[in-house]
Amino acid sequence: MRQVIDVVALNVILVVFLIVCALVVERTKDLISAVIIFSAYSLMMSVLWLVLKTPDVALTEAAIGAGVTTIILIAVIGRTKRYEK
Amino acid sequence: MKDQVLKTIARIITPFIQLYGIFIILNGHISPGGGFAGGTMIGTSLILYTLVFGVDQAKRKFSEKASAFAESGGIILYILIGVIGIVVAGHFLANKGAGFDMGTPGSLWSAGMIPLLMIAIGIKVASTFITIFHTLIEVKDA
Amino acid sequence: MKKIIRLLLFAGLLGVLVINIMNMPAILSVDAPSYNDSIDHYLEHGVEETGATSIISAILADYRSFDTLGETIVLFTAIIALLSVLKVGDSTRKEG
Amino acid sequence: MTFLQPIIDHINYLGAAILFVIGLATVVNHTNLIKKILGINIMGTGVFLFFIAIGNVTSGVPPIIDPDQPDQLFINPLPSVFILTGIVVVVSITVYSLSLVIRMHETYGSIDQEEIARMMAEEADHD
Repeated sequence: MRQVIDVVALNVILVVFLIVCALVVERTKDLISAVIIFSAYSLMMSVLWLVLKTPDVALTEAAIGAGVTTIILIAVIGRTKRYEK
Repeated sequence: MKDQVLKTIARIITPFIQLYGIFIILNGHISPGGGFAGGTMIGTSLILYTLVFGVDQAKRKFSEKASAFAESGGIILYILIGVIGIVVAGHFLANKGAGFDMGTPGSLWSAGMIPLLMIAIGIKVASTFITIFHTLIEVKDA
Repeated sequence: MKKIIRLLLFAGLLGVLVINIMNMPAILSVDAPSYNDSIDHYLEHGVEETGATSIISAILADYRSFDTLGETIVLFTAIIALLSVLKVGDSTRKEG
Repeated sequence: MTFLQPIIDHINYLGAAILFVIGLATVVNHTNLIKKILGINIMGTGVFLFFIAIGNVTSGVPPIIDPDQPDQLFINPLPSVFILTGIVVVVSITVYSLSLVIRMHETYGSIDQEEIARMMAEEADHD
């Protein structure tokens, strides 16, 4: 029983963290900072998917969302402009 | 880049990342993972190589021709495995009916065509990500 | 003014979503509507029909392998589009 | 604490809805094109979270069948397969839109939607 309560508490904490991360990405003017926070968001998302018992999606999200998407976005920001407005 | 520490560490760590990616691909039918996750890991190791050693040396290791070959080759391998199903069993992508070796469930050599399809997807995904990265960071002279 | 209207629209959308979500079943069991007959078939006969013990791989590469072929073609189309946007424009500029 | 219980029971669905609305607000409110792409990614992860939360079953295990333990309760494997497809589609969308952003920056020297629209209007006036 205690273990079930702990898993639910971890689930709630992770969802709150995700919402805070999404809001910070929405507010940040520096695009590099926004992308790094988005990478942390993806990593927390893959931890949440481990909590929800889908290890396949967690592996794929950790590799694609936190790895490749971040690198590609930073490469494009390096070629264009860094600051919004 | 001239950082010696970064170069040494990257040279040591790249084969291990690739080995782990191959492990994920080949164990896709008995454990979590599969072609997409493993292929992305291999692509990420090549991206690391590009970031440390520069685009020119990375293109010598993994040229555009090789990457074009791997991209089309992945899909063609997938379709060829499906066509074996048409020829032998009468419908596209047949597994058990097409006479693939099923093996004992739970061992590495089992599940017929599923590991072959995973290998095809892995080749395709790895070469796709490295091509995307090379194309996006290439600065033109014009 | 425009910003306030936008904010109200987003709040309305969130309200509609939350009202609908609160009517969904909270704790999902085997009786939930999403846990239907096809999934029972996959879980019971998956190992003997495909030989793979990981049911997700069995669905991905055997039962629904045509879907996966479409997915690889989506990736292929994305990279063709990328190359045609970034590489083809180059050669035309050099000629002109 | 009783009023919190329905929220905790639906926490994954609520999180998915809130993430979707935040992503939509990012796409609509910002004029920077890369910020819009980040918003599309956030919307995508919101939808994925909704699907995976539907597939979860209380006290279930991941669907990897062990012949030694026949009586296990497995989670719903079908949403996981759909989401594996969806992740790759979102990456494809991201890559293609980023290539369009690079092209616009080469042509107009800006990645802001309103500035680009103004320059396009000026070009149309010249013609």
